[in-house]
Amino acid sequence: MKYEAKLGDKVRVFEFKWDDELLIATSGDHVAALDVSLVGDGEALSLLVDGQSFDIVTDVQGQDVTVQVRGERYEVHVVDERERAAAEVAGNKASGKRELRAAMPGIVVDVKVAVGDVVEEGQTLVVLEAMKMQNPLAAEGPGKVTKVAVAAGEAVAAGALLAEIE
Amino acid sequence: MKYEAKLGDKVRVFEFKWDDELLIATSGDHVAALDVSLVGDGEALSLLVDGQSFDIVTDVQGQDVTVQVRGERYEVHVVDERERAAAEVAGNKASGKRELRAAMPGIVVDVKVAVGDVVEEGQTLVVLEAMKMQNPLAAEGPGKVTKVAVAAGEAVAAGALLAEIE
Amino acid sequence: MPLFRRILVANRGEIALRVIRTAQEMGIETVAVFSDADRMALHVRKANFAAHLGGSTPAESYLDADKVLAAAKEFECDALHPGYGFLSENAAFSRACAEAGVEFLGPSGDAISSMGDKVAARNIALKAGVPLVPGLQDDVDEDHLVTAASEVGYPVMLKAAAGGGGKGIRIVEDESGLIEAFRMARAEAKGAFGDDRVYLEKFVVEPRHVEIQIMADKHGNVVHYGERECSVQRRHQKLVEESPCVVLTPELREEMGKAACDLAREVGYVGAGTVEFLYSRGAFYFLEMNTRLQVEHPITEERYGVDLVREMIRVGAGERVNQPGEPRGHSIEVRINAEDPTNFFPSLGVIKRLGLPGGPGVRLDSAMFRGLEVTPFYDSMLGKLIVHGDDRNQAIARMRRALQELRIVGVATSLPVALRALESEPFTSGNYDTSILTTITSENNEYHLVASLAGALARFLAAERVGAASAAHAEEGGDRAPAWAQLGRRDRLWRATR
Amino acid sequence: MPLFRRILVANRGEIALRVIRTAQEMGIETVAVFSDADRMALHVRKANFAAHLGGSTPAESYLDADKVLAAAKEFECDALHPGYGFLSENAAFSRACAEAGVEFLGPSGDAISSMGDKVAARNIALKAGVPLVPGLQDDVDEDHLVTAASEVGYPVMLKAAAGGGGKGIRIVEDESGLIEAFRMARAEAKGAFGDDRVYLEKFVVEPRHVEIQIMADKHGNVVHYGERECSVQRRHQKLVEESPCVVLTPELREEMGKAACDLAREVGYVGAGTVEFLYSRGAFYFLEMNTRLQVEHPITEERYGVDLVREMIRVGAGERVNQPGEPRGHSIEVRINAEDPTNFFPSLGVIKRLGLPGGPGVRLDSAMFRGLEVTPFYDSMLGKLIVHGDDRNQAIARMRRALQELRIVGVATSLPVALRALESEPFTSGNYDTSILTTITSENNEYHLVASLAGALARFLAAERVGAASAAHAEEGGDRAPAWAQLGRRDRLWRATR
Repeated sequence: MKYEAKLGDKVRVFEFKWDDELLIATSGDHVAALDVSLVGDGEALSLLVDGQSFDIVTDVQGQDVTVQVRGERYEVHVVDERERAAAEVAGNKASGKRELRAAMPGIVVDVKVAVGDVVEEGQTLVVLEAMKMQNPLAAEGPGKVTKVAVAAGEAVAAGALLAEIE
Repeated sequence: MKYEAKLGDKVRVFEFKWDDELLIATSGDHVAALDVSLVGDGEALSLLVDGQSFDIVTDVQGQDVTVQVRGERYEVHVVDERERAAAEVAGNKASGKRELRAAMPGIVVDVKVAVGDVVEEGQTLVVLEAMKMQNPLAAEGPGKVTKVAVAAGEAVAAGALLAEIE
Repeated sequence: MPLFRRILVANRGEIALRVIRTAQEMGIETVAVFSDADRMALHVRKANFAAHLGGSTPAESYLDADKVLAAAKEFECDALHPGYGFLSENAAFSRACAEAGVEFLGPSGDAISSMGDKVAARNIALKAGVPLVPGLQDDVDEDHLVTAASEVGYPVMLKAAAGGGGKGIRIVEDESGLIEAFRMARAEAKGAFGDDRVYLEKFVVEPRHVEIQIMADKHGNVVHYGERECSVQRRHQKLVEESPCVVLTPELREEMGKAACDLAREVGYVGAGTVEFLYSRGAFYFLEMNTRLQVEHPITEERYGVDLVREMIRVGAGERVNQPGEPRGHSIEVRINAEDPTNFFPSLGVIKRLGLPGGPGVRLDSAMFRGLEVTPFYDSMLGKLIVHGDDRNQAIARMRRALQELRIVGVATSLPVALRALESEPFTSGNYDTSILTTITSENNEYHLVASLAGALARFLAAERVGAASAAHAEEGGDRAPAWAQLGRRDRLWRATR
Repeated sequence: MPLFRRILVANRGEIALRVIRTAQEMGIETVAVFSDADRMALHVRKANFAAHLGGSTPAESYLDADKVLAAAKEFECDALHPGYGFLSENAAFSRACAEAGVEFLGPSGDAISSMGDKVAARNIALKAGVPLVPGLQDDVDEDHLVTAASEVGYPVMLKAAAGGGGKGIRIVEDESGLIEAFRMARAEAKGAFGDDRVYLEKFVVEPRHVEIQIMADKHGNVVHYGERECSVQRRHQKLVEESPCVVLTPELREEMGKAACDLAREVGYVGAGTVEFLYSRGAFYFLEMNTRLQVEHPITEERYGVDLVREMIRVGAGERVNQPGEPRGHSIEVRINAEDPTNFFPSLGVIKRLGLPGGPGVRLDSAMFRGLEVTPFYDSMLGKLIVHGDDRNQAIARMRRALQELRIVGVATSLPVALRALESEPFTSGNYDTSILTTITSENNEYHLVASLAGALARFLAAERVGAASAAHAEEGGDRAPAWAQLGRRDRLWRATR
């Protein structure tokens, strides 16, 4: 199984194979024998490569992996071969659905619409309070509200689905 | 369900019942309403009793509970009603089986017997190295070895079963 | 005999824990207060007593003066520590405590209100002889302009009286362009605000935020513990603080220290306070006074070997303030904010894993624990990492080392930004001002390859585990919980190198 | 330019991490070495490089001089830090490093071997004018007995030359019983060992273990950093150390410091060393010299604001040792041993949960992490907790506070014993000697009721979870993993008070 890891603009492809106690990682022309140890209950991932030691913390959330190395923090997007193929197929389908998501975490102060409402482009759907400011979140285009995922008073995480319009 | 907690020489009996969001603990004539919170994945047990706050760590291993309170550490033996009843029944049965267990953690240096061997009282069964000393562990009585649970070179924890004689 | 019997800690988070720790060391009992959201917080668990305030918003809990004072009375507290934020600079609350016979560990209501009002504070500073940014408080007319400008010194700033938010401001470098700029400023002000009044003020170039820590007792003694340099800020939020400030001379330090003490004396101050100054090219100007303990107080503690909370409790109990000893070495603090380091948006979630730094010269003041849920209700600051070293270079190296050891999983933090700031040329050279963070944006790309590899590897290992788990599940006829199979698999990984 | 390019750290556990931390701060790369059992250890993960030695016993790994030196060469290290234990006091290893062109960060092989031999060390001490326990090195005869005894001073000890393990020892309080005791000792010695020779030595009453930390450079400069008091011991294993020692006068401190420096000069010492003394009623006697960094070095670092590992690296690179500054405050260290506090048996297992202390004046030097497996192969010391305070009372209170914050679940530790020692009257009064731990046995029973309640409650909550899990399992037709149901149940518990 191949894995495509995207960090910033750069995509790197890795393939892994166990060879007895070592893990052989191949990326393009490069081959490395990794001595891998998972510490505790995922506390850390210890990598020894060519005598060098890397103490890494990873947090996998779906295809998004947060990687912490020596005080820096990287968001790496990783897809495997199958997911990539599936995404390519899906990319060809047109979708009429628009999702309204929270750009930052906050508290929902007001929900201005209900399921079934017809809305215009720019119409405020939800008011989100974050960092002590109220942010009206508007429809990106006209349509009908098919889902309202939050209620007033609720705390939402960044990226949380607020409403859907079709 | 009642719980008997033995700490040192003293046995205390507790009974618990949920009352909405509080836990009512009864012990003899005493009744206390506990505000209980389990923190994280068992990181701590926070108890608020009568305004007092106790930040406790517990580790349950069967009937033995290690309790840490304000830097002190207590070994509490806890049995529930059913276990107590079962223990009383079992206590009446005579058992011909003797277990040899490690009194302290160490490394098994030598195993002197095999399953099926007939041994005499005082005969060395296993040699355990602990704290840089070799300790010969002997049979408490005569019998036949029915089980050898360790091999030379193995590290064992305190209380680990080493062999059984019937 | 402890100085007080029981102190109510009217705060939450790391500062509440900070106060509890010192009180405990002094043999004084503590009462924590908590909102619904903070039931599991460390300050609740580490205090001797805990009073539930209810609600989750600050207004319903930590900001509700009546509830907090009622708790102090219910638990028979003889003193109250306000921490920072919330009720700490609320003059009415200070007065209410005094009336209720609960010693407020901070200044009187009068001292708080004088310093809380900008105009009043400016007048007190003038009276105490503390330098202000030079300028004219009234509208200038053209006749006096040239004299006035040369008096305050170039560059000068012309500000529309009715302006705000940076609008209607002109910087003039020297006399040659002054008159023309003034006329244009007047015309612009008239056009933009319908009010042509223009003020003149010295333009502070390369401003550094330098502050003096003071402590005052009830007997009129005021001492200072030198300065803290807090210029590493984004949107006026401090991120990294250090002490001493590299550009301060011993003479200037004494002058600033004296000014701060004079100001405190002028208002009959009691307790810990901080006088903030703008520093620029050898001169300093009064900004404001914070009438409470500040977030960054530990760097002062590390250098002077003093426990400022202990001193607050001592002077609150009527004892005389101790004379500060000689400061030693260099100290740096980095704030740990639950924020996305790329855009500073707050980051919410549960701290799933936590690895803390240790070793020589490292101190962590934090309310973090494994399982802590970071909610949107409060400030995003989770704690502070503080280091101390023989000299500035050692302190910087130590902080970099400690930042590399500290791991927080579950929420994003501002720590990578602090690390980059510490590694930047302006910081290491000491030649920086309040604009420093605008010059540091990109992440360190030294570990891009290893991070990509680790990302792919993490997904590969996760898939292996799931695969092994399904296989085990199938073999066992679906009876066995996946958790066991995962453990078996992990066990193989653990032992991969033996 | 760093002083060295790359240092091999020939050790494990907290001391290996200690050295790595300082090297990292100095910009020097580090190479860890590790046994099979230590693959996941922090020193392996925090070093820049790691060399696998193989095996799990010390003999196969950390004690194997050839393997360690081969790793130093393979990784092109220009220096090696031996830590304590293992190869740190191995004269041949120090020489082998020197021959291989790898700077051994410690004394020469000759200095190590002179101090490692008891007789040689005693002779060097005599030559350097360092006081020894008064007595006669040869067999006494009855004629000289009375004179000799009054010379060394009462009480005196009569020791069978062939004796050992405390056998054949008689204490004589004054001259009246001397002759009779001597005759009996001779007779007993003859009977027990077939050898009637008897030595005479001063009996050191209420002995305290006090040691001096020194540092020597390659230019003949030797400095000392005062003393450490290490009398809280069980079976000659130190458990709690403090600095300064409460009974030392400034004059005596200088005398002992000078004696320690003289001894080091006598053997051409280089690096960090500790000279151990017995202190008794205003006098001190040389015990031995440890030619390495000691476990308890951090309390010296805290008081003097010095990084001793940094100094070792500096003097190893040929730099001159810095003059120690003025010491400040009081410091205490408690060792964290994986031992059952009731019987001191080693406690093995996996650290399942870990809560670390923080706040002002608290330092943790430890190699612990969540998931660490404590194996029977090595020393049971997992780390050290160190505090610093303005004075002794504050330091004691701070250590008690920090000990209450530190939580280790999965292995038992000696910490409760240390806590009891710190709370005991002999310790708080300062009036203690090496017998202190024998007087402290019982656990604190203040929390017996709450501990019993918590024990019962823990089992009740566990049963509730299992019950909820089975119910969920049944409802879902057995398809759902118990973990989820547990979480749901826990969620209810979490929110129990909202």
